[in-house]
Amino acid sequence: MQFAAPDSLDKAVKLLKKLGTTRIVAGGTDLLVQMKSGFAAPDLIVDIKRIDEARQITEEAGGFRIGAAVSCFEMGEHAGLRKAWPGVVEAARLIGSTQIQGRATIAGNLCNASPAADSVPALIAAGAIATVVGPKGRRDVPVETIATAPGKTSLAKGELVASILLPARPARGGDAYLRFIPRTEMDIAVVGAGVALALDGSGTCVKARVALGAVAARALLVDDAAKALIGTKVDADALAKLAAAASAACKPIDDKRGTKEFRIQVAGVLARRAAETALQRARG
Amino acid sequence: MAGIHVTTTINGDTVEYVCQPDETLLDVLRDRLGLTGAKEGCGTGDCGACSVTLDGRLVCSCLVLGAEAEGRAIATVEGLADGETLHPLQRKFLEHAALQCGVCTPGFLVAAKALLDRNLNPTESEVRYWLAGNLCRCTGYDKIVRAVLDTAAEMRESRNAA
Amino acid sequence: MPLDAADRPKTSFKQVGTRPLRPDGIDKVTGRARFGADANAPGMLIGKILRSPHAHARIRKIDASKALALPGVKAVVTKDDFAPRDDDLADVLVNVMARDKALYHGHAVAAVAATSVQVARKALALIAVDYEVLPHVTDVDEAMKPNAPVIRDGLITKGVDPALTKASNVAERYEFGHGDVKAGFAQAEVVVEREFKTEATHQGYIEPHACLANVGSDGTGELWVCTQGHYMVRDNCARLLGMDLSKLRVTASEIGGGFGGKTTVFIEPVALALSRKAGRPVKLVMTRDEVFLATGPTSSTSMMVKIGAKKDGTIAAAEALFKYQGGAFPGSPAQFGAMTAFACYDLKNVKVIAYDVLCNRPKQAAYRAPGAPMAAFAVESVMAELGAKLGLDPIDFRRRNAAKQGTKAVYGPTFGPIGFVETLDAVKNHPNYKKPLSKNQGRGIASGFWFNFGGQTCVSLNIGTDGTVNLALGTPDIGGSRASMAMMAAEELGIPYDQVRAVVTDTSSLGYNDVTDGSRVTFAAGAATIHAARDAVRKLCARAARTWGIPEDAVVWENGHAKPAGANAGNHKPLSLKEISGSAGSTGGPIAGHHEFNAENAGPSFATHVVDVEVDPETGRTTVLRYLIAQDAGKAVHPSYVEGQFQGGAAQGVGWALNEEYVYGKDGRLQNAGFLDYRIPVASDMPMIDTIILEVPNPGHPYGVRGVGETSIVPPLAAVANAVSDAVGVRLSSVPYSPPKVLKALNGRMKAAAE
Amino acid sequence: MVQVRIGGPLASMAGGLTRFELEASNIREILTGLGEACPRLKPVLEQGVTVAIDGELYRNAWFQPVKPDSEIYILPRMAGG
Repeated sequence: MQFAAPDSLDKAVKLLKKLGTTRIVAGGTDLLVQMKSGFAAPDLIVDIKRIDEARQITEEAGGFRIGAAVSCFEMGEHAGLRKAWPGVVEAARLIGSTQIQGRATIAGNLCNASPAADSVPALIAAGAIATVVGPKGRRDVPVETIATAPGKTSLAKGELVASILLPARPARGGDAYLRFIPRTEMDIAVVGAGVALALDGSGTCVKARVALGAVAARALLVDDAAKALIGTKVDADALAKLAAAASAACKPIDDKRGTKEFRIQVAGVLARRAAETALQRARG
Repeated sequence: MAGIHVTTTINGDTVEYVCQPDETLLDVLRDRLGLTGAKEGCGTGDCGACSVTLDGRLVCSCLVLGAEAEGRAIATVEGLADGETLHPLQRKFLEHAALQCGVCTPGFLVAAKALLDRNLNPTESEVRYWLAGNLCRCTGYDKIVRAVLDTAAEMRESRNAA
Repeated sequence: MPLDAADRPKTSFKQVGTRPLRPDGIDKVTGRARFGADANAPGMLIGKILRSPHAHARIRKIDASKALALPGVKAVVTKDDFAPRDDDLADVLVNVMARDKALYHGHAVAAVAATSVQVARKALALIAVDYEVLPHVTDVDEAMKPNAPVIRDGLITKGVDPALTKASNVAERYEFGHGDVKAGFAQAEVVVEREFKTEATHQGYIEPHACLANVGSDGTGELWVCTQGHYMVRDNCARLLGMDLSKLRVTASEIGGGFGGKTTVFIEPVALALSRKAGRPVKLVMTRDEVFLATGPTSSTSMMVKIGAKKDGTIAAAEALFKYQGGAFPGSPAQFGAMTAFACYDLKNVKVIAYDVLCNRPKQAAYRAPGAPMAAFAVESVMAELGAKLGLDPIDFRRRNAAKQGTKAVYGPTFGPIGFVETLDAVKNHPNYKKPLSKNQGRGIASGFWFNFGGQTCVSLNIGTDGTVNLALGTPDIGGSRASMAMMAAEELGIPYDQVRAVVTDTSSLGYNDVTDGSRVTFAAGAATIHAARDAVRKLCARAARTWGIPEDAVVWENGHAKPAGANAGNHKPLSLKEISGSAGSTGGPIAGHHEFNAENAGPSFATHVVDVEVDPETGRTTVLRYLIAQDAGKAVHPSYVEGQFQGGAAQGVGWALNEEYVYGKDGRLQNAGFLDYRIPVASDMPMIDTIILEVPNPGHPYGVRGVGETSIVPPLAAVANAVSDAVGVRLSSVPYSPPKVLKALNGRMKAAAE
Repeated sequence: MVQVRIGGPLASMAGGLTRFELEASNIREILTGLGEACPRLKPVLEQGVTVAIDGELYRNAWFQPVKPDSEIYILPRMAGG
């Protein structure tokens, strides 16, 4: 096993291209656990925290670009980001403990490809774009296309997510993320729900994205749930339809963290509650 | 596996060590440097007993590679007291009997200090959520939370007096 | 010289009841304290254990040749390194290292010692074990069925008359009770009968098991280990390895929690065997998943409880059936469940039957009041339902039937002075009990009992020439007991607390001490400390008498001074402890006090808990809003640590009630061997925990002390369950009251209401 | 003579007998007498039991005296966490 800490993305890509299994350490909060359990035994570990570009949050086109090595805690410290996308920041700040948030990154959360990743539904709802850098250059893809199955991504050999772009927050827009866990902290989401919506001047919902976590093999973007809100005043009736659509979209499994029925029912509850918070935020 | 040479700062002192690429900072602290204050309760970031700060940021040292510490500044429980003078948190933990077995205590102290460094007026709820990554099985947390709140109050008072 | 009247507990104190800082405190807040994994030795190897991936499998062959050929591997041990036994350690040995069969997922099958942890891990992967996988059973009810796979060949149920002839998984049957249950139920006007299950939970101490073994070629050995009892470790290890007790010196490290889980040996004999074979020190530290897989959780249970009462609230009869599985070995605490279940109540007609059952799970270890919390969950849940049916306040209902001095306990004897009624009155008068509740909020009440134990104890107290005192103890300090011991010694000697240094010594320094368990240390080691101090005081008085040239019985000890007393004693200036010890070299040599005894008559402790919760009716999630404990401590030596015991027990019980459980897959493998998915309460899960310390003196202790550590975990399961039931009207038949189960029950109720 | 009562699993081992009258002045004599009166109990008694005398529990106290009118119960050996 080797360790490298390159200072540019180009160098990182060159290292990752090498033969053998390579893993990126950004926050390391998943990788080190996998190494400890013997689940991961990479030939090369590439630490990207010495790459300036990966360490920054920058404003771009009215939105924010979050480097792949920016910790969740740092996101919470960024006033502009917090104001624009409170749901995304909340989701990032729900991951693990204070200690974990001091290391974990949303890019890592995305690339670890756990269906239960907290930040992913929030990012999907926000319409976030992942900037992927690899041997063939850069490409921008919607975050929902990164994870393909538990632990599997669409990234090619040598590619890494360099940053995630959160677009400009729409006028009269708001987002929220909620998850269900049995304790108050430290658990993996049993269900997660992210909602982003925007209103017109009359308070009618003109745009909505609803994403669910931990209810399928990867985070789901639920168009039917969004449709339940668009064109409505996000009243009780619309929220009930949203909840029903969210529950209907679930394809969960029974596991040690929750049952199918529980996940299906609670997905609707959380989607509704997240939409209520997003609505309040959109109304300002 | 070739060893990696690392130069870092621990509790203000420059320290050099050689570690393996897959060796955690916790293992380096405990097994190479003899700093056994940080404990391994789980090795997976779930218990907080190995808490240290890395460039001022609270982390689980079991989820940091030793190699990552190059050029960084690490603070551990061993650096909390100033010579013979305990940090107010250490004193209040004793006064409030905020420890029983004491194995989680180093992690709690490091974590609580990281909180008070940022926020000297936390609510009970803020203390509880900040410390949610530090497991204690003995106390039920009551006396720990009281000790942290009391420390904050005392530190506020002495800051105002100064 | 007159000491306290021996037969009545002392009632006025100068130091006992105050809250000084603990002697080991500075070490523990500075990181200097050395726990199990904090020791190293020159030339040390790292030990690692290979564990069975199967729940039940015959071990046909173990081939370690490839592992032994790996550079850096210095020793491999298997069952062949331990002689088989048929005595009281037979099961302990089988659990330490599997013999013909792996009996549970995680059962140790081999171990290596290597120059680094990396090499040791690699070596484990190179050990080839040929398994024949056998059918398994992990559920207690399934294990009792006639067609269940029999886990231990030839196991015949004990306690059945006439004796059975067919082997089964039922190790023993117990029966307790008195009166005529049938006649009692005939008189009952309201009867509630319910079935319950509880899942296995783990003690969840934060420090994994760790030890450092060093065995020399001369057959002597040293062991550094985190344990609740280093004498137990010494005796068990020496016997398993064929060593003389005197040749194995065991030092107890600081211990990072135990709660009963460190009252036996797991890795220690393995580390010693590896060290002996390799001729080098071996450090063996469990990972967290090993702790969950292969140490002792408590039993899972299946229970039936039936209680009948008259309309005035008098219980007419009570009956229970308890089935406890204790892993693949006999010894679950089923009988303690049976004995404690109804101990809070004065019952004329009661019958309890209990079964000790085997499953393909790790060998259970004691967990804080072993067996009692589950039984109390069942009984106190039924009590709540019955009280509600009778329209009685839950405290009044319990009070009407409360056990008092003179009550005949379900397990036979008659109680002496006990403080149960006091706990009921205390919570009823507390403001928490009167706080109004909002929608979806509920209040639960439950009571609990634990016997408490004494046990073998040996203490030495040495007085230095400067008048300060070393107190040598043989009972590992888990929760601050050194502070309490130093306080009691200082109280007797009449010197400041900080002039007594209490130390837990190694096994070569004192006679045998039982493990720190059964809530025994403040009681038993405390009594031994008091007696050792009194022994020293006698000697101090004798030295003063000799100095003054007066009879020994003309000297009394007051406030740290020898004083002449009585008509003929003469007029002498009192001599302080410092003065007497300063001249000890000239008056007869060093002065020490000592006491060894078998502490008996520990005096039981009762508690009543009141918990308020809020349940989210849309997700089934329970939030604990406030928590109140009233418990009898006999006498609280250091009230802060008594409160700490109350609070810690309650928090563990809340975890057990709401989220903690061993989850097994259909393959018999444990699915949640880590703190991520074995969910113990975190700081934000708990409210402050209010405590009321009651002091009904225990006549069996010179200061009236009762153990307090265990009773506090007995009521919470039922208290939380009763609170959830009060909040949203559902009562589950099993803990944990996890959100999916609560939500399912709520859905069921909604559906029933709609129909 | 003292009256000794046994319960639980011990009683079934003693063929359902729950009461014994023995000549004994301390716990050791009780245990010896019981073992003689009912040999099937002997191994259990040797493994260790708890003896309750007038409500007070003794685990290992051979020489604890008993009076003729003492309430005496033989209980399983106890342990704790």
